[in-house]
Amino acid sequence: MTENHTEIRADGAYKVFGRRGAEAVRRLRSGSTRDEVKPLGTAAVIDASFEVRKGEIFVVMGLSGSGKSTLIRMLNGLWRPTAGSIHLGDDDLATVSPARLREIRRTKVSMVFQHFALLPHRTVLENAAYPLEIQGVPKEQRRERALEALRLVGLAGWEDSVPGALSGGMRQRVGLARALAADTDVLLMDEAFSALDPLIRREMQEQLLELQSSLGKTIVFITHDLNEAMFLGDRIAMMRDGRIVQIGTAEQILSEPADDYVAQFVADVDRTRVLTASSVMRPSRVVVSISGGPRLALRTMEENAASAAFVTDRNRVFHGTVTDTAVLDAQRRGDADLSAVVEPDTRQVHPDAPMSEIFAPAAESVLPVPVVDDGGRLVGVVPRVRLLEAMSQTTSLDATPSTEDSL
Amino acid sequence: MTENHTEIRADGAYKVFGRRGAEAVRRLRSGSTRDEVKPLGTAAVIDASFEVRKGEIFVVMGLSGSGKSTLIRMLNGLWRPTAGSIHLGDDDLATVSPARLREIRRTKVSMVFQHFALLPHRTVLENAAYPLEIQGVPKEQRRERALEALRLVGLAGWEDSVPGALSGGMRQRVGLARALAADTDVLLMDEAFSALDPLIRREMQEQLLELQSSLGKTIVFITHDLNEAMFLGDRIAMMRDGRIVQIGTAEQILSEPADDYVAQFVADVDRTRVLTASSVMRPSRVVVSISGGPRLALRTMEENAASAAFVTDRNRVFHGTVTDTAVLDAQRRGDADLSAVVEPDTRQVHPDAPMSEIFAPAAESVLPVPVVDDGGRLVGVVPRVRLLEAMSQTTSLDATPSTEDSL
Amino acid sequence: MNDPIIRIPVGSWAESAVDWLTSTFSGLFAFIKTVLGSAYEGLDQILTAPPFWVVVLVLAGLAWWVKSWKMALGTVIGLVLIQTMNQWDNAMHTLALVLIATVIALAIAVPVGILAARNDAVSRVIRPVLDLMQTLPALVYLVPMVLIFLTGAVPGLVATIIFAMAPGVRFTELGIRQVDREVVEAGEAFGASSGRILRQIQLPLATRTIMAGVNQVIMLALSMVVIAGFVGAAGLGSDVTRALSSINIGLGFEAGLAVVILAVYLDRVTSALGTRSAVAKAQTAAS
Amino acid sequence: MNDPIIRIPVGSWAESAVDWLTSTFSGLFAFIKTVLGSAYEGLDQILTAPPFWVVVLVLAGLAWWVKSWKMALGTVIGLVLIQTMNQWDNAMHTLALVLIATVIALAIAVPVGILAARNDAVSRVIRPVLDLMQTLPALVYLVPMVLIFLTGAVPGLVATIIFAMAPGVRFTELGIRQVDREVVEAGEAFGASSGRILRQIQLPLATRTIMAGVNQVIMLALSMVVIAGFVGAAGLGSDVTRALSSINIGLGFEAGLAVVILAVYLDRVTSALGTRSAVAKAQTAAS
Amino acid sequence: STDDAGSGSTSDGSGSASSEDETTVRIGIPSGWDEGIAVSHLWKAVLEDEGYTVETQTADIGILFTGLAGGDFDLMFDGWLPLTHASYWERYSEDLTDLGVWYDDAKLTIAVNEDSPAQSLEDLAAMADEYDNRLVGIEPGAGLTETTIDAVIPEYGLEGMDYITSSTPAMLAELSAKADSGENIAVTLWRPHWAYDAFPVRDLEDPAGTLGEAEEIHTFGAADVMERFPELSTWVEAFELSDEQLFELENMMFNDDAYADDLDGAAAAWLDANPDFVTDLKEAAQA
Ligand SMILES: Nc1ncnc2c1ncn2[C@@H]1O[C@H](COP(=O)(O)OP(=O)(O)OP(=O)(O)O)[C@@H](O)[C@H]1O
Ligand SMILES: Nc1ncnc2c1ncn2[C@@H]1O[C@H](COP(=O)(O)OP(=O)(O)OP(=O)(O)O)[C@@H](O)[C@H]1O
Ligand SMILES: [Mg+2]
Ligand SMILES: [Mg+2]
Repeated sequence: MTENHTEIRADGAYKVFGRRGAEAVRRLRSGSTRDEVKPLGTAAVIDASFEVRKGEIFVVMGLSGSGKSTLIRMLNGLWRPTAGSIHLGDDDLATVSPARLREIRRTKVSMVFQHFALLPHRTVLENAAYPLEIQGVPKEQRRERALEALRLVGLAGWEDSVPGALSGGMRQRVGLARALAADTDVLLMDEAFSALDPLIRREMQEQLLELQSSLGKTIVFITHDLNEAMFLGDRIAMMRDGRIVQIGTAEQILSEPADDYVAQFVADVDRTRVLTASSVMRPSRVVVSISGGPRLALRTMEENAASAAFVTDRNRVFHGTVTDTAVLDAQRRGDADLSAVVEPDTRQVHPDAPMSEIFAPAAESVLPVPVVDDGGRLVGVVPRVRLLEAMSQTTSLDATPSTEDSL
Repeated sequence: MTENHTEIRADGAYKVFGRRGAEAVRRLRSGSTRDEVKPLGTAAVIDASFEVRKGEIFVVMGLSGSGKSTLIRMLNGLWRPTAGSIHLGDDDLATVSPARLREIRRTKVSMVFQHFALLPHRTVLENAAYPLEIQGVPKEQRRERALEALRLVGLAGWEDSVPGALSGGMRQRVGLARALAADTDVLLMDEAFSALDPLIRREMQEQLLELQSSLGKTIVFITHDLNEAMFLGDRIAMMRDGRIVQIGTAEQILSEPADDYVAQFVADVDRTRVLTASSVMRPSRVVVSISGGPRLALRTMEENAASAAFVTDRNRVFHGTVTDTAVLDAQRRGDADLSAVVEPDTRQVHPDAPMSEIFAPAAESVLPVPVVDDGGRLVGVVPRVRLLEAMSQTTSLDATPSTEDSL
Repeated sequence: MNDPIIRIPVGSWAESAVDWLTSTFSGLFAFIKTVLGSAYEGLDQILTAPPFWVVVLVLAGLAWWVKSWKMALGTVIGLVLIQTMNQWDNAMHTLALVLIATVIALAIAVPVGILAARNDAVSRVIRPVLDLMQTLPALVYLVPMVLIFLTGAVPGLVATIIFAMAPGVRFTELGIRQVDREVVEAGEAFGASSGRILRQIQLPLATRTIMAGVNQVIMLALSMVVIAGFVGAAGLGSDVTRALSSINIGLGFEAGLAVVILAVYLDRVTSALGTRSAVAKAQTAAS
Repeated sequence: MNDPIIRIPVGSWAESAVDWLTSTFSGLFAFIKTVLGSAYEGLDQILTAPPFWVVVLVLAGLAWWVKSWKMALGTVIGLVLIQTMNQWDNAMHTLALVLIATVIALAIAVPVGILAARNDAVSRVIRPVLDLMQTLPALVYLVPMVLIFLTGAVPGLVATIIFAMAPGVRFTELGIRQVDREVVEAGEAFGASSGRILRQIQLPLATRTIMAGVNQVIMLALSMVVIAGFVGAAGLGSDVTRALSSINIGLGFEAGLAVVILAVYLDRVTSALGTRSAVAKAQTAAS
Repeated sequence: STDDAGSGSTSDGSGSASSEDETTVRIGIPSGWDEGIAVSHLWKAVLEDEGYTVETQTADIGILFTGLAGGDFDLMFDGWLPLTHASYWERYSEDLTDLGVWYDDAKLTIAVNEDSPAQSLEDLAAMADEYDNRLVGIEPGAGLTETTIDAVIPEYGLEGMDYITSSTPAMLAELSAKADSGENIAVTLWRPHWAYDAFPVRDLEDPAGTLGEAEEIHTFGAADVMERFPELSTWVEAFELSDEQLFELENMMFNDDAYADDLDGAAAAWLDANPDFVTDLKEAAQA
């Protein structure tokens, strides 16, 4: 990726709470551990370096207290790094003038706070309109956009309440509406959905993806919910004790965890939503060519001890399945090819389909589920046993193939 | 259940915020909706009636703003119901004397607050020891028990920090440790795990189950996490707009949702953790008696077109599996029974085993997974296709059996 | 007993300082005198010229507007009592003086308090100055002030402003410093300027504490009426002094009671203004 | 101008009330007089009997203990300055009076403030009473008080206590009312008695506001030195009055400066005590 | 140094309305000095009858001298010389006009209750116990106080007694309390004073003459009073009151309930009762 596609860049950023932060950084750099420098201060973020691309959703995960909030607060300059630098667009937040910093915050980056940080003396509407007020948006327009944001988060009708009269989740949504109303390119979201119920949460997640794809927002998102992280995150950064231990896509993190910590962290994830057909499929062994004729097809089936086969043409475009009995009939009839006996297979799935969508087709028939790409080509198959293996957490994903019959 | 096994009982409890609560209750009782009485006040809880048994984990779920926090706060008398009554043990919280209420709170019920409500001027240790201090526990013992509670929640080493220097999740854990240290029979937990990462959360959940089973604690638990609710809850109450719309076990809620709202609410649940072997198993058709002789066994297998069978004795105690070839051998040898050819089946699972634990055994062999109860009896089998059906959300759980081979 | 070993002539330095001040800044002082004097004269005219019941009705109306008809009724009763004690004119002189002193004291105190809240150095410097203003006996600077401003309302006003100002500063500072850090950060995070944060977040959230400070400013201003009377400011103070010299408890009590009635009225009005503030409203709604 | 239509003789009722009080409660008054008088005498002795440098060292030591050696140094400089202005004994008389008045005022004010914070009715009733105490000119009740206690330290003490008490009550109430509702609920939820909640939650969290009130109590007590001198209490007040009578700006300034030095010292000590409080520590740690 | 500010403001006044200068008289009334109050109000009544507009301002005596010297007033009727107000006279004589003596039998006294044992100051030292060992004084720094300290106490060996300086009201209050209870009391006092009528007190003899000869009460005017009020000045210069006239006037003003707090009413009533006073005065002025 080129420089001007990077929205946020952290270079060796440290944040140490306490009077003697600089000294702590020096020691950390020369190899001391977080615990060793504890007397000098709490090292909340240690040597964080990463880039977030424009239009990306970058998820940060990690144990409670691992430094996620501290990290995100450095990204809009609320907290200054003790060492290292943070770039937002072309601005180095450490050296930028206060006026420019304010401008950046007004126009470029907004934030959802972990503890909401609502203005208790203002109504819900006024809270949501606050960033617009600061941006100098005219009153009527401000009101409209704030109402729209409140509607998005499901708080229509509560405009005139004060935060003190709201439930926890409603307060969080006001914080969310406020950040959405600001309509900045970059959104920093610190456990923005943690107090939401699943229904609203699902809606919000989709909303966020929609925002990202239609408006190209760059989003840094802290969450503890693995499924949410996997669902939302283009890339996920795993933090531990102040350090970023792994950055990668959901599947990378899941299938190649950097260490035991990460592996354990993601153990509970709902794999059916994360793993896709392409990651569980196997090359199909029992493929016959539609133009190859019944005899050839039967031989292939016999060699693999299978009673059915997938049919493709010479471009590997998938045509459907044939059973041994049908092919035998064709052979008896003396058909030159299989086109008369091939049956279209409606169970076919896309390589990007999550596992959760493969269960139904898999249950319909004993045949493996064909995986077919955008070009209609058969790229692999998912035998039932693969699904079961992928679901069983004790079995690693690249376990040896089982003895089951598979095409 | 008899009266003296009920720990908490709510009878037609209402809570309306606002000056004209009584009037609002009157109207609600005579059929007005929540929105209609809005001008009189916010009806946060409407006509809530339920019982929580001793030693039960009672989970409350519902949309944000549906009245969960309000409900739980009425259970220890922090908020008084506008109408109706709340019983805690034998005490009616509405009429109990302030002194008795204090005693109840000291000895019987403790609470984890949604927004933590830590004492900002006290250290983590002092916060955790606070209930013990109130109970009049001697200092040394207090310290020990508080340290123990902090260790449980993974905050050992942070005793001397103040809440202001902790991350969000750490603060929540201090609130948790405080309630655990109080060591009361009843625990009220308002989104007690919402800010925790999955690792600590899993630990805490197990901790809670441990507490419940070993010490018989009664726990009322608010959560937004469906899996957590399903995992922890003996019973789950679903709230909507102030009303309790359904109370039932996880499986009841999942399989017989009272309305669309509930169904939608639980749509996202990770079924592998909720559904148990007993809920997906089927009666096994291919069961042969160990004492019945090879001939009988072969007949049974033929009738079902199966190449293997499960072997039980006359008490249905499970002995293992036999294959058709092995039985043929036995018949040839003239064995009187199957004991020589039966192979123990290591894949057997308990009826309460979550589905997630059935995937691995199911992947090992094409045979269905035998479900064996505590008495060693075969109570059913789980064919692979059942697993796949259960996982596919579009297919309802009592879909017609597929055409797959099954014993 | 404890005689000094060396005698530092602080006193005579002070005298020279006063002389120097008086001569150097005479223009400035003349200006202050004109401004304060005419402000007071104007307000005093407004309060004393109309028939007393007009003023009573206006003040009661104000009470009604900020709070309730009950408070308006209380106002009428209190003010009529002043009138029946024959203290009306004095009370109005005093009210004029207190109002002007309070407004000026607050106009200085609140900005200074804000500065002190935002800047630790300012806070450290200002604190002993406030101690000085509040505890240096007014009599000490009244004589120099008479040298500068002559007698009348102006030196009384200045002394009252000096004495009453301190709690305004202190409680503005305290109130702002007590505002939840995270809410201020929310303002920063959205790029609000510090002036905006001040106006829209810190001041509104500090209102209760600041209003308690304002209340103290008013109370202290009222407690200075006697001192103001000392330098010839008209008002209830002179009756109190007069009552004393003739051990006329009754008269002193009547004048004193008139002061208290004004105090209760002003206290109620300011505290009602305080509870009309956005925060207070929010808090009521939430309870 | 605005002559009263009917004349209500409030004044003479007050006089009768005073007469009645004086004769009815003479025993009580004698008791108060003895207690206050001997408390003052005792403390005064302690402060004036030893050589001045002993007292200076003790007070500087206190400053060191509550804050830092810098403050101790400042204390020494300030107190030695008082000594070199030949105001030592007066300053110690005043200090004794202010300390006793402050302690008693706080001993009454804090509980009353707590009551007012917990009970709206009490709050409503107490408020005008506080207005009265703070604004009824001391001279008005000093004369009756002299009738009861005769001249000397006691009426000065009583007047100081009355005048200085109000902010103690007000800011205790405000501080407690400002404590986050949820934290109090946490106390309730674990069955803490309201006394416990008060001691362990409300008071600690209200410390900063209460200490600001305490500071005001001290400042107001110090500002009463002149009035105390009026009824014969020894101290810096008499020099101020003397200076005024003889237009001796220098002397007045010296005595006034001594008051201010005491004020700054007491202010620093109390505010240092405030920041040593648990909350303040917690806040520092968190920042 | 006061000239700049003083004359500056005066010329401002005359410039704007020169015709009024002749008819508007500003009288400074000393608070706490009863004869001064009485005479000032008497003159107010007289001058208003003569068509003058009279503005009065009550202030502390020291303030009045300062103001008079600065041109803030035209007249002040209560200058005690040679002793009591010597310090003011020394300081401001250049800026004042002495308009002569209107009462020459004033004197400083030490007074005791009628039925007490001591007859002269010489007895007092020996009988100190009878008087509770207290000599109750007035303001520290007052001429009377200084004379007592500098002359009376050393001369008669009264060092053993507690000489309590407080204030005139406090002294009078204590006098009143002791008179009621029948206890013995010794106070510093002066003639003329209404206390002699109100309480059973008598002077102690002063064989050594430490309290000085009889004092004269002067009327002082501003520096330019003669030019601005040629006629009025001659009246004032001719003004005299006898013992009886003064006592009668003071009695009506301070001890007669009919004029409880209506000093102007009392003055008018006194003029009615003494119809010749004004004509005599004018005649004397012509002479
Ligand atoms: N103090 C209060 N004053 C007025 N209304 C309140 C107050 N607390 C809660 N409510 C209202 O009561 C309703 C229920 O609130 P409650 O806090 O019980 O919801 P909840 O189910 O806990 O939601 P969440 O999951 O968001 O915490 C909401 O509509 C809320 O606005
Ligand atoms: N204001 C502060 N003062 C001192 N230490 C702090 C402060 N804020 C955070 N810390 C410390 O920094 C570390 C990281 O905190 P941070 O809030 O970044 O964690 P987090 O990853 O956001 O955790 P959570 O998931 O619990 O919110 C913690 O050890 C915490 O104690
Ligand atoms: Mg965090
Ligand atoms: Mg809630």
